[in-house]
Amino acid sequence: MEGNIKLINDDGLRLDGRAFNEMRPIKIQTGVIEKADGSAFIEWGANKIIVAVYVREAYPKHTQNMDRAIVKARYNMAGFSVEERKRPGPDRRTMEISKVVSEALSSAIILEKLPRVEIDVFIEVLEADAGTRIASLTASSVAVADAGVPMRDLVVGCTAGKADGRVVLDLSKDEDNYGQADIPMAILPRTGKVVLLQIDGDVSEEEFDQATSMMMNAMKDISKIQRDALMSKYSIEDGE
Amino acid sequence: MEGNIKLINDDGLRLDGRAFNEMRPIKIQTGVIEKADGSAFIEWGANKIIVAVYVREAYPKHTQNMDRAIVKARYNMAGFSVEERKRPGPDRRTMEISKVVSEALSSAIILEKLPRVEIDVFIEVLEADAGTRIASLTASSVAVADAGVPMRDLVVGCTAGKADGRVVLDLSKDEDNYGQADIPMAILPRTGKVVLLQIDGDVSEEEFDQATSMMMNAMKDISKIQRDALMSKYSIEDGE
Amino acid sequence: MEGNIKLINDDGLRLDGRAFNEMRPIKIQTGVIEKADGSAFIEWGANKIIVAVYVREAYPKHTQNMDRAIVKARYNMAGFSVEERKRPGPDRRTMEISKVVSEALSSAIILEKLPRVEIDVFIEVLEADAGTRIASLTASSVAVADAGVPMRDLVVGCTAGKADGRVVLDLSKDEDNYGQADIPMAILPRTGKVVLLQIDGDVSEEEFDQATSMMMNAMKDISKIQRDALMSKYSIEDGE
Amino acid sequence: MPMDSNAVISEIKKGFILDSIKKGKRIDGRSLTDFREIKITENFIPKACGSAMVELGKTKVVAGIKIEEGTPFPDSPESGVMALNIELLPMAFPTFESGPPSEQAIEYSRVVDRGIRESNVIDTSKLVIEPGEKVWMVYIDIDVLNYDGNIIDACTLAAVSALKNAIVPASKYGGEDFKLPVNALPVSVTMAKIGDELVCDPDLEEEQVSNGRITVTMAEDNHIHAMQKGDVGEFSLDEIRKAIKTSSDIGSKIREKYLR
Amino acid sequence: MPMDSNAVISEIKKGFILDSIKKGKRIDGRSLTDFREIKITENFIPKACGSAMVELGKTKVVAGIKIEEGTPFPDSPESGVMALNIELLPMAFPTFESGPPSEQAIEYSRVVDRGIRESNVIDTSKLVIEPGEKVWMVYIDIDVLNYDGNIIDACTLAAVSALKNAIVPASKYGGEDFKLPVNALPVSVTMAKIGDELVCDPDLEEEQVSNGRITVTMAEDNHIHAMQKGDVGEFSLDEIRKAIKTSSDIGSKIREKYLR
Amino acid sequence: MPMDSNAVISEIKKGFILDSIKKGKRIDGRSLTDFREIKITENFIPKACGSAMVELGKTKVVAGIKIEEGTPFPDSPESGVMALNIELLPMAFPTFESGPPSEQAIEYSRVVDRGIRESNVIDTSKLVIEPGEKVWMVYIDIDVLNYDGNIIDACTLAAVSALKNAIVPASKYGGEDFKLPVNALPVSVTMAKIGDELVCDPDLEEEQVSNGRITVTMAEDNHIHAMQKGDVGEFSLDEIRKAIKTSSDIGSKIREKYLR
Repeated sequence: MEGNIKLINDDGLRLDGRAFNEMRPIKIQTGVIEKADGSAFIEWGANKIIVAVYVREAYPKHTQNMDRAIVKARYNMAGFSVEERKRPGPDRRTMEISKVVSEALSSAIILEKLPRVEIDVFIEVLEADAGTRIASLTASSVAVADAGVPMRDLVVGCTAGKADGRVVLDLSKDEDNYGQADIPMAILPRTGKVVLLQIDGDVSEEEFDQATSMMMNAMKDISKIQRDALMSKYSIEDGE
Repeated sequence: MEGNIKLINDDGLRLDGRAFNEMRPIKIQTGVIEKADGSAFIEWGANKIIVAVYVREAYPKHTQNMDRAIVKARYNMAGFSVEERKRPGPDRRTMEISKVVSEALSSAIILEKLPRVEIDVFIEVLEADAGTRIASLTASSVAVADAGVPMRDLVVGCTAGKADGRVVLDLSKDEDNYGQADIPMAILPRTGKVVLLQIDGDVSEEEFDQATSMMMNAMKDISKIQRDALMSKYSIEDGE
Repeated sequence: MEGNIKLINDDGLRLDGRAFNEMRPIKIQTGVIEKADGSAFIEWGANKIIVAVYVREAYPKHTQNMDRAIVKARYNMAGFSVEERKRPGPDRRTMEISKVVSEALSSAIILEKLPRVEIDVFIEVLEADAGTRIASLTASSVAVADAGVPMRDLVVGCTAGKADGRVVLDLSKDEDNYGQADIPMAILPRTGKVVLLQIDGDVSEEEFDQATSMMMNAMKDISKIQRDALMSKYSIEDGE
Repeated sequence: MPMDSNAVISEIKKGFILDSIKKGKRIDGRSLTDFREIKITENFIPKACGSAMVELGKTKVVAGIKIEEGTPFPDSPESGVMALNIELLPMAFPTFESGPPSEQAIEYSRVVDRGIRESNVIDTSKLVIEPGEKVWMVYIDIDVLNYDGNIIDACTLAAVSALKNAIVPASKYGGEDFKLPVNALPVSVTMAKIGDELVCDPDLEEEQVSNGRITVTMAEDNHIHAMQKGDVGEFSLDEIRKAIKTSSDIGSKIREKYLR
Repeated sequence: MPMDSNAVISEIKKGFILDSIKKGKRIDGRSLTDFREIKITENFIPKACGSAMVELGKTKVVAGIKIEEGTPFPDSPESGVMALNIELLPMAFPTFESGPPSEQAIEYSRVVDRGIRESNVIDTSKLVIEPGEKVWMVYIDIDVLNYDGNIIDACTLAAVSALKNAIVPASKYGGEDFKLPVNALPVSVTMAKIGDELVCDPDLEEEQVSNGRITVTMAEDNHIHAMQKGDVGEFSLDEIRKAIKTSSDIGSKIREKYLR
Repeated sequence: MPMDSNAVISEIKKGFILDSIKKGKRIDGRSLTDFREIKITENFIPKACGSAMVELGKTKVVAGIKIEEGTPFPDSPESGVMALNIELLPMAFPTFESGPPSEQAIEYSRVVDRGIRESNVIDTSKLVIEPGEKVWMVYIDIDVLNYDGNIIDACTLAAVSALKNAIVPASKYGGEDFKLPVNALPVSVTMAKIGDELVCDPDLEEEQVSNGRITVTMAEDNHIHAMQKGDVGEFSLDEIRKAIKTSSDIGSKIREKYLR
């Protein structure tokens, strides 16, 4: 996670010209997969990710609790989505992402309203440019809502990290490769509760506080983009 | 599909001495696998292929139509069957062949007479020498009949192709490797309807017509070899 | 199975100082895996193997006989257990061992007393130093008894082999690598009946007799170590 | 909820489709040889070496190309490598599953691959860096995002469009980037046999009521480079000849309109 | 008999655990930040290059290290390789299955891996034998033998303990053996959220009644090198800050007591 | 319809088989040590380097050999490689399944492999082309086409017969073809324990009523090179000694009659 590439110039700007607390542009569109119950397409910087949701009867397994819905997110990368062609099929990284995204969504969906139901969330990363797990989760949340699944809130996520030793928002690919830390986080915006959080790298307590307050701020904007994408389609449940 | 090997000599004969419209010798034998419900062994030139058929109760799957039989052909190559030792297990080529063979057989079997039945057709290529998919299908059809499965007709197949730019019947290995096209085809001989047809290479409309009329002719002979092999065992259903 | 390493010195002693008919030290301990129904830990020379047994309702399969218990041993090696790091998952050798161990245990367990029951025997080789299959079986038998499964007898095993052309007891790693034969054997000590026996190498009839009589002798001691480990926990059924 | 893409649809709907086609018209208003609306978005994935999204009615696929250095196959040391793979993503249809490719996905991949390979779209002999040692590997991956019938034609269009705009990233390895040379523009035309008619570019419902599928892929030379009879069903030789003519006619039009 | 490690335990037991924790005490007598008894047996597998068995209460894991020569990754030719893998053995719990690792096993592996990798326990730049050609590959395999909760902390402890006593077997390749240089002693502290409290080192029953797990891994610098929120559940930012402090406090004590 | 190859056959049939054997005769008229009719067709697969079809009663197997250039294992640089694999084809028996080899297929493969390997049929030290770099790889693949009991003996016979007629295709690599040197002719004799008797070459029904199987493989030296007790069941030491003697007697006869 270290390198000799200078990530922040003398004017304090990043390689792509952004300020330390500036996000890349985000666009979200719903209803993009006709066969699915819900879907969303997100462009976040150069990331392009499509998510489709199917709500179906759960196939019972002896170990499973059937009195609430099961959420299964599957994060997958297209062969052409990354620098070096990716072979098809899951790997350890994609399996971990599938797990944390499933858990974050489960924290937002009112599972007990959907007994014996399985919510399949298929995530396809078409173009990857740092921050795909958070972009995927942010879009998944919209796609789940688009499918009419009752939710306590829309999960919204963001990433911070360290570049040239400085805390910055929404890491670029270079910052991800050559920076000193990566901090993806997702919350339920109505309560501010954290449903996804990972760190890897080198982060002091102070840096953690800086990063989270930057992200909390940014997530307000992202949250608005989500809601605009859903427009009238989504009405928050009076839950919890 | 091109090379600098001369496939047809100045007398118009092919490398193995055959005329352009001459088949390799074909022999078919039934009842070769005692445990199976039906079986056949075909020698077609140097190809040696054995087929066994099991007729059994279908295991229901929620997406499957149970009011008619399901046909599952599995084409497999022995490790020693080809020039370079083949690792066990299916690959993309063998899976495609399994599919087109299954579909061709399904077109001949009176599926609706066998509700809740699965017809497993196991094909083992012991020695491969060009044209194995058609030889397999031709033998499979006999093995299915040998198992007493009701059929509208016996599927019969043949291959044509191009060698040194000329349409020839029943490609040899060299012609397959260095020729310009490969055209496997199979029909139901009573109606002349085509149930398998693939082309790869470079074929004009005229060449296609030449190839099919050559094959139609040859299939009459192959059909007779099939029927002789079955002898009294097989009686055509008054179907269709 | 041949090499130019001298395995027996001029005093007739082996590389590790043992006499030709001398065993390595053996220790067995039960009740080591709290979650399991039964378990055992065996140290046999430098071998370290842990076995856990789960007794559970058998999941019916159409081909299976449900009027008696099914025994499924799974022999697995930790990545760090052998000289060169082993990749996780079964291979052909471990699958064969799982089969012969399952069969040997099945010969000792009173299967008909446990209809519709599956006895899963999980064997993890933590450190391997020649003779792991026999050490595994010897420990498995104790673990099965520790789980309260009714047995006709405790299976006990031993290995003999040939080093520098001479029959020796309880092969060491070097003797296994550079010797001329490997003879693992296991019996039910009350009747002396053999339930596991394999040979590979070069063994004359006389050598076979020497090897078996040496092993029969040694197994009396190993049997005692097994019984001591179980102490009062295990009471032999009045069976057969 | 789960519905099989091969399942038979309701008898009423089926009758409606068949009756309509008997009268020479399809229920969405198309003639028997009409394709649905085609929309091609080239360079949809800028970070790939070449790419295109193709929408064929509601069927939606994305092709992306990666070109990397690799070693040639031992039996063709003077030839680059082309590999094409179609993923029927589980998102594309309720019954599509995760995991290794189904027989269906493999058949589609191989038919599309043959159409491109046998038309010599890519001249692999020009993709050699060091004979026997280093060649360019051209990976064509196609994601099927939404399945509403006729995957083969959508994928052939997407692959050819992506190849047309592909750049060989030689600068990554110390050389100079160059446009991937493209020698032919094959178009596949797939027809379903419904009743006694052949209909071009069947949508999902048409596929479900059809008795057999036939694909004919031709390039500018109007020669057949790939043909595939697929699914359970049978065709007369006359029907096949008609399919070849239709492919020649309709394919030329598609080539002119969408690939030039 | 089979019981899911994620299953909800009986409502009575659950109530008992919750009530007790509300009063600041756990049913086994521990305070909210107490770890269970820790027992580390270093060099448990003498034939491995390094090893340790760790017992954390009844949770029992064995870490073993193999160090072998290998080729570096093309994109980091001047760096040795470290790979860490946790096996949730089927013997460890009734519902654990044989076969490829579950999502759970993979998540645990990756969290433990990150804690060690990002603390720079091993300086991989010192594990190069011949740049671009030959490097040392450090394989850390961890067997979970008995599962009674908090696998992550047990495995981090086991991995670090095993690394501490690891020898690079250079003599096997003609060199001289040397101790693997270890630069940091990271400790992970995992907490479960139970009711409104965070409890350290949850055992299995506590995991079953918890609403979310959080792991913070710190080294001597008291910086966060890995953090992971796991399982379904949510944390406030205040809770997370508290978790960081707890990790810093408790982790330091564990490091002093068990790793020095 | 599906019937397990391990299934117990009808009690009446079973009683009949047992009674007959008690009287020293088998229901197909054989004595206890008789093999069924053996038919060996050498060179059955002319394009393989060596091959043989073996029929042992109704049991039918085909062995084929491929010999290719390859790299030796790092730990035996001066030794060619031999690999033997038995496929229990799904066509051979109603309950045999497609897919990776079963435990049964693997056990059979390994027993046959050991009999051949430990008899030094092939002297792998003579299969070195360039020490440490290039050696001959001898792949022995055996297809079981019809399963009517005693696969091990049928496969050992087929493998040895195929090796006997195998040619090393050195001309393909610029050398001169030569006959694969064969140093020994091992024969395996498998016996089933039925009641208190050992019967040679059990057919499927006999396998189904047996309590244990024992295989003894010997070469011309009358030494044991492979032995395997298989299946659930137990043998006294006396029975095993008797099995060794039987293998020595019967095996020699088979060798003389079928392998010379």
